[in-house]
Amino acid sequence: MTAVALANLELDLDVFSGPFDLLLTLVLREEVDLLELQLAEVVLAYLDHLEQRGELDLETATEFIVLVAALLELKSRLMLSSEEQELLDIEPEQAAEELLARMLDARRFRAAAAHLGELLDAEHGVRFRIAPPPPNLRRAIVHAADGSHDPQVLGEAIGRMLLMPPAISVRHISTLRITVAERLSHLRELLRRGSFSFDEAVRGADRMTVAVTLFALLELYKRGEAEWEQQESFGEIAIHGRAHEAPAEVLAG
Amino acid sequence: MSEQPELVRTVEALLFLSSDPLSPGELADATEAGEGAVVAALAVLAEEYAPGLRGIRLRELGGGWTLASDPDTEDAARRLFSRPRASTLSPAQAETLAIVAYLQPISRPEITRIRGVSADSASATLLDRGLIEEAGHSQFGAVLYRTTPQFLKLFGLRSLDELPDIARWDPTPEEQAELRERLLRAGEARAS
Amino acid sequence: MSEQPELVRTVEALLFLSSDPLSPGELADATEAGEGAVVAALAVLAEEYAPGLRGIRLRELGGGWTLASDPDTEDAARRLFSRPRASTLSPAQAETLAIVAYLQPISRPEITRIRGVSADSASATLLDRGLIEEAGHSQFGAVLYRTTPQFLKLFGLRSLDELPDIARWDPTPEEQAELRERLLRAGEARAS
Repeated sequence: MTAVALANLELDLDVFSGPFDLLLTLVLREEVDLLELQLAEVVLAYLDHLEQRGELDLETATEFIVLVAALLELKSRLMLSSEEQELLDIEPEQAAEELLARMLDARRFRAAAAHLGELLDAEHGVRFRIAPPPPNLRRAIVHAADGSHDPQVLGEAIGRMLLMPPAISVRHISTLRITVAERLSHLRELLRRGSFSFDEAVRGADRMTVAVTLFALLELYKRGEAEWEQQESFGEIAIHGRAHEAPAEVLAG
Repeated sequence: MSEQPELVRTVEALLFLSSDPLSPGELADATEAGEGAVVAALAVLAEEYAPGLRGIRLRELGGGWTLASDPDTEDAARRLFSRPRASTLSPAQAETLAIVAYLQPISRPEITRIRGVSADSASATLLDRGLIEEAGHSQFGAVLYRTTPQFLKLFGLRSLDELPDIARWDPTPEEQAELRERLLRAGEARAS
Repeated sequence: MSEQPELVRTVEALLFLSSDPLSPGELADATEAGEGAVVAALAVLAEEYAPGLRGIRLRELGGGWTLASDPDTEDAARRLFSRPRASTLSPAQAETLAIVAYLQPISRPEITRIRGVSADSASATLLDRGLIEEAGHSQFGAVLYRTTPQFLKLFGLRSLDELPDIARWDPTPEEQAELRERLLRAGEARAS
């Protein structure tokens, strides 16, 4: 599983230093723990690398995005505890199979693309004649075409377009027991006491509550009731009230 | 047949590719050979493509040389060109044409809404082929389309009343709403 | 050169006139001859237009037969016609084309999922160049794509069957098994 085009991307991370393709190999061999690897750092290093080179190689960029997306997906699944995985119906085997399939697909079609490129190159210099039919034949074309189309195709086309797409099934999404309104009033309560961190706001909460709380926080930000800052990726999120106005009391009701 | 010298082969290829007659001067420039050598090559080809030998002839026309099909083959050529072509309309073109045929006059934005994807290239082709034409503007300034008399001829229809009844292909015939409204609804559901 | 039988001459003329490859069936209809006789005539012409003999070649491409220039004459053709024959494909276009060629009919969201990045601009270019075309809609309403006869023609393929088995580019079963096992062990270590 080497990524030839990315071999030049040198990384210097907390848990690893060396070329990107080596990192990939080590992750797959479990010699580097995917959970300890900060993928944001890898992306930043790649952006630096791009800036230094001063050009965007689309092929390499595509490859990089596919690989990082696959790693990100695998990592996010690794981060779930096993009972929560049951909830989402994702097995580790499934995650591994999916990553493998994704990587094999990307590799397969890149090779197939190269093959098509070779085929096209082999045809270099082959030209075909593009000429209108001689004048004495042109009339024949238009004349004989009368009635040559079947009106049924129009009816079929309309039938195709009348078809409503099937409704998207939402059965697999578990019912929300936590409401945004609940979490909004919780956050407003905390804000009244001053600044706090996101971790404090969700201490001891389950994953769904964490997600809904984050959503409620976005809502507060949108309404101008709160601001937040994060010094570094994965760092603490500090939340402050807006000093210049105090609409919280009004809107809380 | 025996192998021809390179210049003869190159001149033959150029005459084959060009839809217009080529002068010895043009051929000499392209082949980077002398005009005398090109004239000699043309003489070799003139013998090869002499009338009656093959299906293609070499002809001198207005100071240039051109390959043309032998007149004896004209009947077959006419049958070839007049055959109803198998894949005349792409699915995108058929859909766009069907929308115009059943809902005319109709604006391009509406066609796009029904199809869920842009119909620009399909409607350009249909305009080009004389199957649809512009029919003024909607109250919002969008160009309206309708089908042409040529459309009726090509589809063997005496009038638009003869368009096939779509009930046969209707997936939900119990729906009561107007055709236009139903198509717009389905298109928007697909696009979302 | 000696005089050719009438059917051979007529087939040669039709191949010369048609810009698309012609199948033996189409040639038989136009010439009003049997398909067997047409195939025999094509064999005579294939010998006449064998590689290396002349500036034109007879090729079997995209399900039919067509005349094409010999690549040796390309330099002269480029000097004569300012337009280059066909530009190459960008990596994104080649990848999108490969996915469509192997998985057709396939929708754009599926192509995007496989590539990991949007295929919108690449597929628009391929549509524009006539290498892929729309092929109806998926059950979810997404436009499906397939390759065109033009694709086969430009890539020198008689049919899609000539594309090598995609499995040819897979790692060996041993490599794959080892990779799978590593990934599994990593997953299980997390889950326990």
